[in-house]
Formats: sequence, C-alpha cells, structure tokens
Amino acid sequence: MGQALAVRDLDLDLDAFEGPFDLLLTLILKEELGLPEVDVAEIVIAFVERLERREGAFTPAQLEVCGEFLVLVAALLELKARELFHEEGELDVEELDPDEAALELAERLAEYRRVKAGALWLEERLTAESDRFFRLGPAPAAPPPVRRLAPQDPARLAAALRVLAAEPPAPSLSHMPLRYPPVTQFLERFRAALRRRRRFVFDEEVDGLSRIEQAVAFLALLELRKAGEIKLGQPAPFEPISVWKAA
Amino acid sequence: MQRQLYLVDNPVDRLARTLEALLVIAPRPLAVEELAQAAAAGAERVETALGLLAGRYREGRSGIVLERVAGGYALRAAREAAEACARLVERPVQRGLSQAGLETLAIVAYLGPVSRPEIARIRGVAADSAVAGLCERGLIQESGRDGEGGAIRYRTTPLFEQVFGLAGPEELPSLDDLAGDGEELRERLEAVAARRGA
Amino acid sequence: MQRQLYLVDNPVDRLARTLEALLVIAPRPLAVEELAQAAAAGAERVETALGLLAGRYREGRSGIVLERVAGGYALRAAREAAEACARLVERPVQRGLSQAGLETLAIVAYLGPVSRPEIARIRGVAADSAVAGLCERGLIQESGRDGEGGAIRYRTTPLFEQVFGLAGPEELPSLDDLAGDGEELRERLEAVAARRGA
Repeated sequence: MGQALAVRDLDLDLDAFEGPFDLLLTLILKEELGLPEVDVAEIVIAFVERLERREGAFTPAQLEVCGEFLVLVAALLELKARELFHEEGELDVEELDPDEAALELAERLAEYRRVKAGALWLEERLTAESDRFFRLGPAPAAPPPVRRLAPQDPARLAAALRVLAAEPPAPSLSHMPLRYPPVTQFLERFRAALRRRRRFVFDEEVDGLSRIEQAVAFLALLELRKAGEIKLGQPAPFEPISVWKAA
Repeated sequence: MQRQLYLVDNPVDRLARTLEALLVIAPRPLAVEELAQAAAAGAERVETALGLLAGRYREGRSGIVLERVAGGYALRAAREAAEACARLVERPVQRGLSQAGLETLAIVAYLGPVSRPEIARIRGVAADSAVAGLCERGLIQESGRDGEGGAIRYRTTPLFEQVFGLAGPEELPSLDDLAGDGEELRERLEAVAARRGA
Repeated sequence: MQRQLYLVDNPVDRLARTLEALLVIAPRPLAVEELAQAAAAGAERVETALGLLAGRYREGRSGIVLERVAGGYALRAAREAAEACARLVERPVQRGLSQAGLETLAIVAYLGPVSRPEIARIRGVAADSAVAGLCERGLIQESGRDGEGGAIRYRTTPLFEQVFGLAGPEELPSLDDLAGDGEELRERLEAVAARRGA
C-alpha cells in the first residue's frame, strides 16, 4: 500500500497526457514504480478527485478523457490480474494469453515511445523553423495554372468503384483485447434503478460484474453526477457508495 | 568586402531587404501602407526603399520584376521568361487523378447526382477537398440540392465524358456483377463502408 | 555599364534569370527536373545557375532566400524579416499543432503510409480528428488504401517538408537516434511480465 500511495503523490495531471499509453509509459518509466505495485484503485481515485474538482458541466471532451483513462485502467488490470481475466469469459479476453498480452503491450509501449520521441523532435523543429516564411499558394501576379488532364481510361472508374465495393479484410482484433461495455448501458441501468427506488448502493448494484465492467459502471455514475441527476455519498474512502436521485 | 559590409548595415538597404521578404511571401499585391506597417517603418522611407528595389528588380536585369499594380506592389516573373513560365503552369497533369479524386469521380459518375455527405459516407472520409478539386478541373458540377434546403448534389460534366472518351453515361463500364441498378449499388457501397468503418 | 551588359548576355546569368522567374511564381518548391523542363535547359546547367542564385539569395545578403527544401528549390523570406512577416501574414499551419497532432504527424512521417486504425493502434487513442486536422492543414494527404477495400492510408506532403525545413524525407533523424534503443523500457516490461507469469 505504501507504493500505491506513491501513485497518488505523483499528482497526475491527466489532462497533460495524450492518451492511456502516454500515461502508462510515464508511470512505468518512473523509477520508483513497479507495475505490480501500482494500485489501480488509487489511480482511479486520483482521477475521480480531479474530475470532482472540475468546474462546469461534463463535456464530451471530458467523457473522452474518461474513455482513455478507462483504457489505461483496463491495460493495467490486464497486466496485473491474470487470474481474474481467466475467469471472465464473457469479456473475450481469455483468448489472449496473459504473457502474450504483456509482451504485446510492452511492444506497443516501446513503439509509442519511439513515436513520441519523433513528435518531440518535430515540435522542436517547428519552433526552430518558425522564422522561415514562404508564400502559400500562387504568386499574386502569376498566370493561373491550366490543369489539363490527359485522356483517361473509363475502366479506371469501374475499378475504383470495385475497390469501394470490396468487402473489407476482417480487422485484426489482436491489438484490442481490452473491450468494455458502453457507458450508456450503465446510465440506463442506474436511471432505471432510481425509478424503482429512491436510493441504491453502488457496490451492491455492480456486485458480480467484472472489474472492467465495474470501472465502466463507475464512469456512468460520474456522468450522472455531473449531469446533476444523482447525488453520491460515501462515509469514508473504500466504504460503499450510496446513490440518490437528485431532487 | 568593405562595400558589402556597408550595404548590410545601411538602414535603407536593411528596409529594402525586409520589403523583399514581405513581397516574396505576399499572396496579393501590397499597398505602401501595408508594407510600412509590417516593416514598422514610415511610408516615406518605404517608398525610398521601393525605389531602390525597382531599380534592382526590373526587366532585363532580373528574372523577378517589382511591379506597381492596382492596389500596391507585387513581384512577378520577367517577360523574357514568359515562355518558361507558360511551360511550368500549363504542364498537362501526367499522373492524372489521385486515388481520392478517382474514387470520388467514380461515385459521382455511377451514382450521381450525389451530395458530399453521401460521397463521404461511401468513401469513409470527408470529401470536401476531392469534390472541390474535381469542380475546379471541370470534371463535375453542381446539380441541384438533395431535397428542399438539402446538401448540394454533383454530377459529371461534358468535359468528363470528353476526357474519358465516353459518348454518354451509358458507355460507362458495366458493374452488373456488383449490383442490378444504381440504387442497389449505392446500398451495397454504403453497407461495405459501414463495415469498413474508416 | 560594361560589366552589366556582360552579365545580361552571359548564358548562365540568363538561365539564372529564367529560374528566378519560375521560382517567384511557383506555388511550391520546384524540383531540378521541373525547372530544367520549364527552362528548356539541361539539369546540369540548371544546377550551376542555382548555385549562382544561392550565393545571391542568401541570409544576410538578401530579403529573399533561395532554399533547398522538400525535394526542390523555393524562395522564402529571410529569417531576419520574420517579425515583419508575422505582422503581415498569419501562420495557420505552424500555429496550433496539438500534441495529438504532432504525435500523429510523427507516425505518418516515420511509418507512413499508414491508416487511421494503425495510427490509433500506435497511439492507443482514436486519431480521427488529429488526422482530419493535419489533412486540413495540408501536412498529410491520402495515399491509396490499405489493400482492396481497406482503410485509407496517409502520407506526409511536400508542404510538411517545407514547413519543417527538410530538404527531403532523408533529413528526418532516425527514431533509434531520437529514442535510444528502448532497452530499459523493454527490460522493465519483460521483467514485469516474467514475474506475473511465474
């Protein structure tokens, strides 16, 4: 737990990260953090606190941030919880050997890290070259270009349309072992629950669901709260969360 | 060497260099006031520097000519290079159409009139620049709207038939093996695009 | 006066003037072959004349600078006039490239042609709006499809090289040089995987 608290001390500014890989990469490269020691719950709490401190309505952009965060959480879970995933057949993750998954994630992170270095170089280059101005487009006194087209073969038109009509190759899902149910599913579920009764306990409501589903459910909870549809109560950290319909 | 150093430090020459820079990037003729404002110099000094440049960039001496045109000053090509410039701008497009242009043109040819949203749906990517490019080349043109107040629809032009050597739309290569009629073809393309998802 | 007449009649200088004219009207960098074709001259002579122009149009000496960029040659404003230029024109392309945009651009520049799904796979985040933004800015463009009926692929444009001041794609530093070999990351991750697997 000592290590987990270190995660909280990181004071993660999630807005500053470009996506789950970005954040995950940063976490892993922090020397003091070993992946097995990362407490996912702590990261979730840090994230939620950040959301809570936000002013104003819950925008789609924030929802997107949540979605990316969720992918991160899922990736962490996958790395950490081999046994858990083995039990969760309905999530399709058992098809992927956990070791393979870890290696795949490692490769993808390494690839992302290289790309990030490229992006950094481009950024520096852009700054260094920002005092180079050139004209975009034709010169004011240039003759207008004549774009004559050479004769074309009509068969190319048919070929182009055949390409568009061709069945797409079956997409490889090997890179997407982490699928999760849509947030809307839980929005509806919680709204329905609050139509039946004034109050429910979140932990009971999601009991028996996979951790990924629970994470998505939690996200739905946050969205309802931001929209002012519900009120939340929790006596202490890690105690059950109570949910009321907002008056 | 002495002379060059002198030129570099001369304020009028320095201003002239700034004006050269402004004129070479300008997308339109620039008025003296615009040049003065951008160069952070007085209009009178700008006129002096323009006089210097006019002597340097003139017919017979330079391939770049500073010309006073309606609304201000602009750099243009020297007349002696007119033939070369004509060869540059009138080169027939050898590569023909890009993949994006060809796909868009095929959709308009076989399914037209179609709107940009429909084209985008079938190709799986925004069609604005491809449509604009084909319009500019005169291969497609606007053809009414998609219902009252709807999106503009496009169809091919006579120039299109000329370029592709077609006497009429009925001479387009048959796609019977893909679909029975235009409507069926459209449905099939949209269905595939939805599965492709990109 | 004697000297000037001599310059006017010198064939290399005459070709140089033609090249000046071509470069000042060109909307993009021109390759040596394009210049040679338009000027109706041999590539070797064109290169000689370009050398002459490079000496004349260079930083410190002229407000117009001849630059070798994006596989060709283009005229641009001298760096010393950057402030004045910034007052005259906006820099839409350079301004506001987000981190997402830069990462996506790096992927396309180094790994292109790539499709949106591939970019998303590498970034771990959907790339649609970043790709659309870069297309709009003219930094990337469509480049065929990923196999029959596959997703559209993208590659960088000559404008990308122009904006980033690259003479050609070979001027991009290798990712291995930029990122190191990533052994440390790999080892850490493999250690994690091994511990879990044990």
